[in-house]
Amino acid sequence: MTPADDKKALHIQITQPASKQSHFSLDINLQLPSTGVTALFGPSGSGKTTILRHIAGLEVSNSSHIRLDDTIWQNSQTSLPPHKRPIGFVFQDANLFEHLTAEGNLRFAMKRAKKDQSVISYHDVIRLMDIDSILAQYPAQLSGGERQRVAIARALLIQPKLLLMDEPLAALDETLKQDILPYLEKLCRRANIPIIYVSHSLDEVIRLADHMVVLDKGRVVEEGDIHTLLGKLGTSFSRYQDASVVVVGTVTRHSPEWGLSWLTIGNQAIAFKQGNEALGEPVRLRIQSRDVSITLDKQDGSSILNRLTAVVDDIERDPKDPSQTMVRLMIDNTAILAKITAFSAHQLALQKGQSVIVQIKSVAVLS
Amino acid sequence: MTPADDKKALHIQITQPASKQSHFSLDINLQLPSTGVTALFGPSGSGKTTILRHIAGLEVSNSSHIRLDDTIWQNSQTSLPPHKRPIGFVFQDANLFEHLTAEGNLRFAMKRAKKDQSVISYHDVIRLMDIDSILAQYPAQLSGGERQRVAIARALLIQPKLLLMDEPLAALDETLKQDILPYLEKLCRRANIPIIYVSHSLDEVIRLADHMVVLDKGRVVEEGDIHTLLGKLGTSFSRYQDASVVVVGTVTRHSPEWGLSWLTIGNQAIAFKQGNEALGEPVRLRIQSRDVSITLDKQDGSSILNRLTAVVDDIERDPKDPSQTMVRLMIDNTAILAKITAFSAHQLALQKGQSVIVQIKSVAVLS
Amino acid sequence: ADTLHLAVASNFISPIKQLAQDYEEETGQKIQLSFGSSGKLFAQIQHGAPYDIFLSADVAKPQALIQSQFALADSIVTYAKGQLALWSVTPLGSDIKISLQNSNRIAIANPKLAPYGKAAQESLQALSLWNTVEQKLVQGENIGQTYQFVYSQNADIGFVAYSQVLAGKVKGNTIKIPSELHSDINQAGVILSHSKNVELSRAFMAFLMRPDTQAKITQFGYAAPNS
Amino acid sequence: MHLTSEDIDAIWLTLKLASLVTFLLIIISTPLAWWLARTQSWLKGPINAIVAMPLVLPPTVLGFYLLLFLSPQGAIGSIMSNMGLPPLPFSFTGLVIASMLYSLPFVVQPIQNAFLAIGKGPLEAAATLRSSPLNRFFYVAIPLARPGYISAAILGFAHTVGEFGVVLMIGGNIASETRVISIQIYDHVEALEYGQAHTLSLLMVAFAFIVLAFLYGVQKHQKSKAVSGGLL
Amino acid sequence: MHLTSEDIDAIWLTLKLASLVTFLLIIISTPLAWWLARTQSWLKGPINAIVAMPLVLPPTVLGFYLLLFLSPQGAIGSIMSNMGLPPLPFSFTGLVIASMLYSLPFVVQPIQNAFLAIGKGPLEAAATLRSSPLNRFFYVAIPLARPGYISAAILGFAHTVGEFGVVLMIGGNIASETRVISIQIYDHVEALEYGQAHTLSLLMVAFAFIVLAFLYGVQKHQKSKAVSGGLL
Ligand SMILES: Nc1ncnc2c1ncn2[C@@H]1O[C@H](COP(=O)(O)OP(=O)(O)OP(=O)(O)O)[C@@H](O)[C@H]1O
Ligand SMILES: Nc1ncnc2c1ncn2[C@@H]1O[C@H](COP(=O)(O)OP(=O)(O)OP(=O)(O)O)[C@@H](O)[C@H]1O
Ligand code: MOO
Ligand SMILES: [Mg+2]
Ligand SMILES: [Mg+2]
Repeated sequence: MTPADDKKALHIQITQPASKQSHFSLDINLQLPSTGVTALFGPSGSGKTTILRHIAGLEVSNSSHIRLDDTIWQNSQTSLPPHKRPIGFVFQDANLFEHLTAEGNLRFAMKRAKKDQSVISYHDVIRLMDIDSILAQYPAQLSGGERQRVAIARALLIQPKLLLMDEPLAALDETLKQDILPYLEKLCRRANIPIIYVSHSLDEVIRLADHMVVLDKGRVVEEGDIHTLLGKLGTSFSRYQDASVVVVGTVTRHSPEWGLSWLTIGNQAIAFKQGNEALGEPVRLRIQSRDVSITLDKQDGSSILNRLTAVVDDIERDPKDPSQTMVRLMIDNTAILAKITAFSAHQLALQKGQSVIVQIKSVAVLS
Repeated sequence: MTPADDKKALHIQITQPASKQSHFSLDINLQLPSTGVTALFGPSGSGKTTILRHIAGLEVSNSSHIRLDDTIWQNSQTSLPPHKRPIGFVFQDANLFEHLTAEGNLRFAMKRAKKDQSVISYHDVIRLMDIDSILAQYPAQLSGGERQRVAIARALLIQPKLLLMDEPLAALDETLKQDILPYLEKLCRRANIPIIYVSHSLDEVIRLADHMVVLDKGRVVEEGDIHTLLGKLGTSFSRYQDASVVVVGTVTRHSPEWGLSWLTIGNQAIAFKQGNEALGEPVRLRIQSRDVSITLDKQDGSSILNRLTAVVDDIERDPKDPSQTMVRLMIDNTAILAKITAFSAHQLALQKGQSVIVQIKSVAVLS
Repeated sequence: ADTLHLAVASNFISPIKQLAQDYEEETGQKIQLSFGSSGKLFAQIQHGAPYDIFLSADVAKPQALIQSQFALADSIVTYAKGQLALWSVTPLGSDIKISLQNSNRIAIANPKLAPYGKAAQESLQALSLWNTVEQKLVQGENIGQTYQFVYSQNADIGFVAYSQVLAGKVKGNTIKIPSELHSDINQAGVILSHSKNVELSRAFMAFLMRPDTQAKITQFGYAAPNS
Repeated sequence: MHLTSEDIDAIWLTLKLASLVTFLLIIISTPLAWWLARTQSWLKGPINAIVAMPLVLPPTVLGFYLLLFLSPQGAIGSIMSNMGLPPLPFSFTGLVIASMLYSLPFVVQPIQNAFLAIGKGPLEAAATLRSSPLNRFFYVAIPLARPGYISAAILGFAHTVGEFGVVLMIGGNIASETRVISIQIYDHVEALEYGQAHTLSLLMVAFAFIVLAFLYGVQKHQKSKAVSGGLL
Repeated sequence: MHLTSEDIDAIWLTLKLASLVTFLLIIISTPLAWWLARTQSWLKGPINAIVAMPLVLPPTVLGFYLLLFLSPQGAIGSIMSNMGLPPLPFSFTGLVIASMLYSLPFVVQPIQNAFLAIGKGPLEAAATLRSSPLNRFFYVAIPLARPGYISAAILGFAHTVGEFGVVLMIGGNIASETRVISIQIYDHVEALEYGQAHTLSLLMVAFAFIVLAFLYGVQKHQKSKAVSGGLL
């Protein structure tokens, strides 16, 4: 048991030894922020679902210690039963009530939600999940994705104080994901509901998460703030195809004609697809390392809008794929990763401290 | 019923009217190649699972007509029962036998496989799916991804002549996907087992599929060869973030030092990450539109290796996202899509027939 | 030798077991016994039950069998005459009336089904008690159940067969009911028409009616048939 | 068809008895079946066996032992009479209790199996939706166990209607109080009043058929939701 | 404890009867329960009700009607005797048939519910794995219905052991042929041989307890695979 330095946090320490029924053991100790989204990331069988079950109280081990803010959910003396934990749980396999229609499943949650903290409205959720037309159907009559959407809606309508989501979007198509993800994020930020989000998709994780935990075989491999973690070379997932960084700043310019906005870093600007952000509002952008290229001098006549001056901070050839090199570049104090071929890095003779131009092909708005 | 011009093909014509139980109706008529991978792509609830169920004989409508090569599986007179159709089915929800261990589930399939056509070996499958350590566990003791892997192994071990896969990799992490996908593809090509593959991930689809069917609300929206379909502007999915083309050619140069190979189109070459392909062997590359940028003249000193001369063939501003423009470019006879901002297209004053330089940041090898 | 198969009314179980054993020792003839209520045995006989002899608890059923030619008309005998007794596990006065009036629950056999029940009803009517005690009556389907009601003390008093009192371990207190208070509880036996052992059956019937056998029967608590 | 007033009394009594017993048994069996379906205790096997035990004794014999236990001198009866309670034998209440004892396993078993078949998924989902153990028991477990409840009601009701030996023994065949229809039919058969027996039997079978067909109708309706047409 | 040779005969006979009846009932009930669980036919309700029908008649009365039908003069018996078959009443075979009729619903119902609980998923998976309808019935449906089979065996066995009225009527209480232990105990009680009755009853209860506890043990073992420890 570690001392709780921060009262406003989710503290999760779980020890589950291997048993004769299972060779799987879990041993983690996490101090998670009590706002924003924490991603649980890791290979199949690494214990992600098991951790969520412990947090929900569906699995109990009395050598564990789980605490949200100043309420103890689990320690060696007490164990708050699951129905007293103010959580919403989206199960990996939907887990709808087969005896109730989709609507019945939602009403089940609404009837039991704490009325005084209703921040999530029925109609919003129905509209967002696009489940209006299937409300009368029983779970057995729904498609995989429809079931999953009802399950998400149900978990939201219980008006949780902590949302646990086990690969909630795995069965959904891109378009739906792109509708749901930003909403989820905004909702939870607005209502101050922290989310613990299990996903296999780094893309989703990066889009959504502030904090990230990488698991392997029941142990924490990496953990930390997503900005830091993503910008760090050599962590287990900077080698993923999707290695990315998140850039935070304020909107400084709009161009409604071209559907673009600009964010300023130091004295340079990055263009991105215009969202709902007003001038002066904060915005988070995701820049994938694969979208970043490097040139030695500023070249005009290119379709790449974003061409910024940066300094090479670090260079690492990927030990697993030696054709690739990851370069960290600093624009003022903001780190950006560029994934380029090792051959290019050699041709350009990149060196630490060298000043170069980064070309950023595409930028995604996170919030 | 359309006449069957090609005896070596999978002909699927399904008519399922809306009923009082379900407002969903299905009406499709497809002539699919009897080799390679056909992707079924479409939003949640569009009928993908229902189609697979009809092909497997789990759903029967006697106004349907289903034929593989010269064997009729379903028409108004006959209906081959599911167990006589030489298929393997990976269900969306794994659907393992709860009373058997993982190994028992596999043995169930092996016992019933046609012995004379064993092309898939037990040990290969176990190794590939990485399920050796969980063979003794019951399905209730497996994680979501583990269940899905056992289900894939089971469907392979029945030694099918047609493999139906309903989002088989949705529950798996990237690393596993990247191990499994190429194997699946090679296996089925080698054994000449056609696959019908349902997926939400365009990435997976492009990597794996030769042929593609896009569904919406029980109707076919787009259908065809993946090369053609991906290069076509204005199809429903060229607007997806992942819109891509596939380029086919032979390997003309290797650079083991940098882990790169080159493919020649006309008199130009594209560099890509070196695979197992020998010189002179055919190779398929996937080029995502988001990885392609356009410059007016050839610029040196860039980390972007691939800079080829091309001619602008077509330009379309995305009607759903007016900040984006899709440009089709021809390198000799090969079409390439570039997704750039509308602002850049305007700045560069791109015109049909104009000669430009395409910069391709990154290239994925498909096979 | 062929086995002789007897269907015997339940109330006669104890005596017949003894008598059958005696007979087997005496003649070497094997005897098989089946028990049941007279009504059941009657229905079974009508539907081909493989019995040679039927020893009923009443006279009506053997007669009915003769009428419908399931039994040999010349074979009917009254092999025993029941002795009705008022019995209680707890102390009992000598006066029937007072004892009955002081009790809370009185067990009798179902008058419709069991001859002992009919006799009990007649006795109560003869004593002009029927109307006063009717509310206190509990009925056993047969005389065996009636005995159990009293034995378990759920009924404090009951009309049972005197033979039961003698056979039972718990003797309790008994008042024999004078036979004038009710019609005779005659138990008749017949040889069944389809019997393949009519001669052996006649021999057994003869044994049953032999004075020494009859004497044994009275020792079990039955009245002598012609007393 | 002509029925004596005794027959009609017996019919009403039977209906009352069977409905009451079925109702009470379902109430009692629910927590018992739940416990048996969920517990890991070693007591589970023995208790399960004990529930089924009354079955293996012939009904009249079981009735006999009940008489011994429940009599004012008996183990249970003496306690009851010390508490000032009226004796159970030869009363309708006694009949209800005896019938419950005898039909218990037929009601417990189907409910228990239905609870087992639910699995932990739906209950866990309910737990994460602020549903307390009792709440999820009533709103999730019981609705999902519906086919089991219907089976239980059918078997419990039918068995109580036909039940006979125990009733005969503990009831004492008192008109309008403990003389149920099964005893009435039995009496007719024993008294060789076969015509009357046929009439009553037919009536009983017809009536039971209607009740059971109704119960199955409910069950059928429920199933059509879960299992779709399919080929299997 | 001392048992007469008649008692021992009766014990063996009972064991033989109950095992045989349970075994045969499970075999017969399997296709019947399967059909009832899967069919959409309107016949389903009525047939379900008919299966339960023997329950609502008092056992002796049921026995009486069986006697009527099966006797050489009866509807079924006359056909049988025309075919040269021996009459069923008063024979062990007749006893087996009567007991099966009477215990049928207790065996059909749990199996039927277990089949219902399987759902279509596993059967569809098996169908796509080249498993024919018969094959998937044996290798998927039956193994998954195991808790139902165990319940069925328990109820069927216990009920046949204790069954009495039907047996007495149709069997005729013939030593070594139809005099099962329940009749033997009844005879002891009627003959006021209460000591003997107690001994036999105790023996029977103890024996049944062991058999049932064994059956439940099997069931318990099975469950621990499906339902993990959890809090629910
Ligand atoms: N048994 C059923 N009864 C009624 N409607 C059904 C049934 N099964 C599916 N449907 C409906 O049919 C439509 C198609 O379902 P299907 O499962 O084929 O979708 P899908 O394309 O596989 O979707 P997903 O990607 O979400 O799995 C859905 O709208 C669904 O609600
Ligand atoms: N009931 C159980 N009994 C025994 N082992 C179990 C049980 N449940 C899970 N496990 C094991 O625990 C490990 C972790 O499982 P968990 O479900 O937490 O993985 P996961 O990270 O959610 O994986 P996935 O991404 O595949 O869903 C797995 O190896 C699994 O086999
Ligand atoms: O002798 Mo009986 O058993 O009352 O008919
Ligand atoms: Mg999981
Ligand atoms: Mg689907």
